[in-house]
Amino acid sequence: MSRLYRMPSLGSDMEAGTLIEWVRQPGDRLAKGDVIAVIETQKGAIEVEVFHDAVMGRPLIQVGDKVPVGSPMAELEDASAAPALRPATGIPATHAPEPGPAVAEAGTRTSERIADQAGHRIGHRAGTGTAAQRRRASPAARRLADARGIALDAIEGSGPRGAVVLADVHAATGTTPTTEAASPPRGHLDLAAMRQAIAAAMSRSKREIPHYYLSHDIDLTAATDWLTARNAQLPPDQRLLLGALLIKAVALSLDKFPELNGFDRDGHFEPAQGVHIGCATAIRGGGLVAPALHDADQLQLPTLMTRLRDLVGRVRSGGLRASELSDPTITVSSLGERGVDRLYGIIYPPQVAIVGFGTPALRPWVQDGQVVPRNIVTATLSADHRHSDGHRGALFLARVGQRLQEPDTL
Amino acid sequence: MTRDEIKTIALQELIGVAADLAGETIPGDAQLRDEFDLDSMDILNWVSALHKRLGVDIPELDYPRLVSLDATADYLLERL
Amino acid sequence: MSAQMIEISYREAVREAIREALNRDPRVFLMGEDVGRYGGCYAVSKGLYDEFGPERIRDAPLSEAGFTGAGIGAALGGLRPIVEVMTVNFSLLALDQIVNNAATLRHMSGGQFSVPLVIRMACGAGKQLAAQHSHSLEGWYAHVPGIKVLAPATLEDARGMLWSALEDPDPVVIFEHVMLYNRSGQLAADAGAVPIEGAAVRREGGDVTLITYGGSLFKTLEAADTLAADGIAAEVIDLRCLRPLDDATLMASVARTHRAVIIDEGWRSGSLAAEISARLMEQAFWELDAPVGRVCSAEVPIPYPKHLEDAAVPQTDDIVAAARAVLNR
Amino acid sequence: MSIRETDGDHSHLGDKLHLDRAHALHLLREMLRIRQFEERCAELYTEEKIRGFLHLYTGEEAIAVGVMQGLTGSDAVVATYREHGHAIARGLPMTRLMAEMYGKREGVSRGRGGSMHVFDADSRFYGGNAIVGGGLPLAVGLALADRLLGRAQVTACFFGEGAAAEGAFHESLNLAALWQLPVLFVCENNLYAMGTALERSESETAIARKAESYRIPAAAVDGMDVIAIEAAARRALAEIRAGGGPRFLECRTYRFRAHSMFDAQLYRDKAEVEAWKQKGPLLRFRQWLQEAGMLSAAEVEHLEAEVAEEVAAAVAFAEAGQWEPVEDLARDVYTEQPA
Repeated sequence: MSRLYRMPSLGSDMEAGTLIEWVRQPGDRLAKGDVIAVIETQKGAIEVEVFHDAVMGRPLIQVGDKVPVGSPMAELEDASAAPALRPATGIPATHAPEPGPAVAEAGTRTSERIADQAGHRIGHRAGTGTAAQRRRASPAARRLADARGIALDAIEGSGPRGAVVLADVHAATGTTPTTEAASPPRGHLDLAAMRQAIAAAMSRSKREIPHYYLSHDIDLTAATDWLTARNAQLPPDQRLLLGALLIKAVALSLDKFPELNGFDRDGHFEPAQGVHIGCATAIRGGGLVAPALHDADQLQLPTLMTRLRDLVGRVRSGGLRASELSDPTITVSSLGERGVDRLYGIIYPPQVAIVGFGTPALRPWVQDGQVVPRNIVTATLSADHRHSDGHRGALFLARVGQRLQEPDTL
Repeated sequence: MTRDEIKTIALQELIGVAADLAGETIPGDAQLRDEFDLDSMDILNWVSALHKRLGVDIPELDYPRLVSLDATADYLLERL
Repeated sequence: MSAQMIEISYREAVREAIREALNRDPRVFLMGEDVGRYGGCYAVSKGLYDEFGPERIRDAPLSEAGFTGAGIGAALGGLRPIVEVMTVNFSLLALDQIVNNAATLRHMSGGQFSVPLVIRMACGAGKQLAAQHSHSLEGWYAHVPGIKVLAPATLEDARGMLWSALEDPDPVVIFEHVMLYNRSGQLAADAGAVPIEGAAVRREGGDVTLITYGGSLFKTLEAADTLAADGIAAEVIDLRCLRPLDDATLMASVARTHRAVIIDEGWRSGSLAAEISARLMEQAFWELDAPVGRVCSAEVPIPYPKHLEDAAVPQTDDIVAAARAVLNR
Repeated sequence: MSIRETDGDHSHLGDKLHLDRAHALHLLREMLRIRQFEERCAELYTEEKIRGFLHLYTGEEAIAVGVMQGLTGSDAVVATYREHGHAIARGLPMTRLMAEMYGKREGVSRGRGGSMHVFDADSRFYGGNAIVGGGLPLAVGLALADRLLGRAQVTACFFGEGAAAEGAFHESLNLAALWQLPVLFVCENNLYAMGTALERSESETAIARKAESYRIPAAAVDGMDVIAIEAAARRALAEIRAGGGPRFLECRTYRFRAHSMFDAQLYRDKAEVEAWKQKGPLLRFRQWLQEAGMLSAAEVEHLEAEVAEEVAAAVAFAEAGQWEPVEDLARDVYTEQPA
């Protein structure tokens, strides 16, 4: 039995990808989650993984080929069928007797088959809400948006019944109809395309999402003291960054505020099934990506830190994975030690909230009636007022603050 | 190991953790955080790499001393 | 182009083309109802009878099938006939000969016989000739492989297409819109043959492509003027040749403008406009920024009263409105 | 200008037609070639070698053979969809004709036309026209070209009596007469337009009289008598060549087989068919030759064997033929222009 490995969709704005490298070769055994290939998208080179145990079969496209999402890229043999069992002479499948359904699925794992019958796919992280309605857009607008790496969802349509037309894409990218985007160099981030993608997404967000903004000062003294003491005992590669604590505190606090963790689907809220924190990561020279740190609420701090380092490293080197780009359920943006007091983020659609952390600094703080210098960070929340209210948002920020008072419980 | 050798290693490891700086000319006195946009993650990765390469432990409290390649070379020379 | 220009009407341009052909090639003759002594229903051949005599300006009885078929036979026999059918509606009486014989003979005979025949006919509404003299059935002819279909709209094409059509080894049907005959303008004194393939961009513009032919060309150019006053730059394409269609010119234009409106005096259902629209979908879908628009005739027999006739066929205002619609402005 | 009736008495031929033995045998052979070719076609049709519509000329062979005797190589022929006989009598090779029946590339029309659309430029054979009456205007035009180009050629145009109901018939006769064109109109009146008997479709069943109304000299001939037809055709052709304008022959005949292969013949009695078969052109002419001492039974047998051989060779040729490549489907829709 062979299946087809198809060009994965890494986001609603991705329509095609270019194969840069086959990481695995025909005959290689692949475990679920193994990277099989690297593909080029407008967001850079991305490692794509398999979602089932399998044996790499015949490649169907070549390095350099650009194919639409859903196009077959390679055959995958079922992992349970050892390669040795395959006929050595390679009898074409079409000459074999037509297998009945039961035989045809014999190699498929039972759990997967049941899941398929139930209409679900294992490993598919998206929620169970109804599929988003296809965005109305002219063919020309679709093509240009694809070339410019912009999600149609991120563009306000001025055409009939809100359809996105060419002019909207040009407006979103700040280009004129006569300038054509040069195709991005392979294997590298196309910063221009990313700039346009950010512009488009943020423009749409500001147009469509009624943001509300909350700000809350949090005393980080306990957390930084705990961190300093802990890191002092550890070699550099085991040390934690404050950012890891902040992410964990946010992730843990979301359990009581599910309305902040999920997606807007045509005005309806769809709660996420897990907490996948989009970690806003700046790219030197400009640009920003917020890949997902999966199941951040479930990770122990050392693991979370390791994952975070890995993630940031791959942002910089252009090796993000498919699921990391498409999966964030909420974004955390931390300016670190070289920023400003506070930042108010813009929600990344279709998410409904973004948490911001300014630069921690010693500030005067009243404690037990005394003004004392404490290490203070200003946390902010920008959230979608269609799906949550300020009161709930305030409670959420307060909870994040409380979590950070007990760093050893994070 | 001379200061220049140490400085070369520091640069190599910096490029190792921030590959996107590979094409840059980084003067010895350049302020790495401000001029080359190194953040805390980069510093941590760099410190880890230097630790591995040179066996020098760099406590967190000393991170502020690693402001430039020259300063880092001086610091490491002290610690070796 | 020569600096020497002459003032000439479309009718005179066609007549000059026939005269030139008769002078250049002894195999050429004109045949049709009242083309001789009467001078042609639309006076196109006026004077030619006296000049060339009854053998070469041959009056035919009211036998469209007979004389059109005879034209085919004469072409098979080595002549270069120009058959004039008074209006496209009458050509239906000769449709069997055109479709079953002229269009098929070459292919059906395995390439043995060509039919170098030119059939000219008047078409179109505007002269209050009502429901049996006013139609635009060019699209029907353009449906048929084996014939070529031309629609000269300009003086240059009226003057130049005929000779090229006569040189063509295959049957060519030329449609002359009745509202064009009286149009006058400047034409080079030495104007001659023009190619009978390819569309022409009659006006350049980047906002919307207006595709038309024949009698609707000048309405469309007027519409483009109106649009220009509102800052909309319309490109106007004159198809000239309805079969084969010049896909390349259409697609190249739409690739620039991303919007198209087709103006066709034929009825909308199953029209040439429908064919062009389908080709735009097939070949330029990803260039389109709006649905293709069409301005066609109302699906009624063309009525006699002026106001109803005007309402039935595409007018400049309709074209302007359709262009605005695809521009969402 | 009257309609000349002829009968089976050939004595009148003496001064008009020199009927030597060789020519008589030629006429017999030509009719036999048509008959055997078509009988084989009927068989091949049942074997699905030949498809589409197959209209057989069986019983009417004398007309094509008789008329063709008067034509020269530069004259033109326009025929109908029941045209195998005309093609054979006009001299088209039986091999390529059979290949056309098969739809093979070696066919006279490259296999494009099949049974109904036989064309041959070399012999000026302009179809093979399957629209009843549709060929008549073509014949008028061909003759017009000859007239205008000053060529002393004639166009022979064959059609059935069913065509007389078509407008194109009347338009064409009128034009030919009006312009005095060199056309020989040959009406093969086999009494049935498909399944409609003549008296059920025409108010005037004497077709030749319709021609006369257009002031075209016309004659009605026994269509089962090859000698009578040849004589009438030669006479008419001579008048045409002399500049007398068009002539019209109505040949009264009968088809022995169905209209096409798929025809239950509900419209006529078997007895009627049998009666006509007794007057069949081959049968009568052979009997006449034998009675006149011009032909022995052995010679008939020999002749039939020779023709059978030719038909077998034609079938072999068609069988061995190639299908036109699909890539050539659109070839010759238009004339290929030199690049």
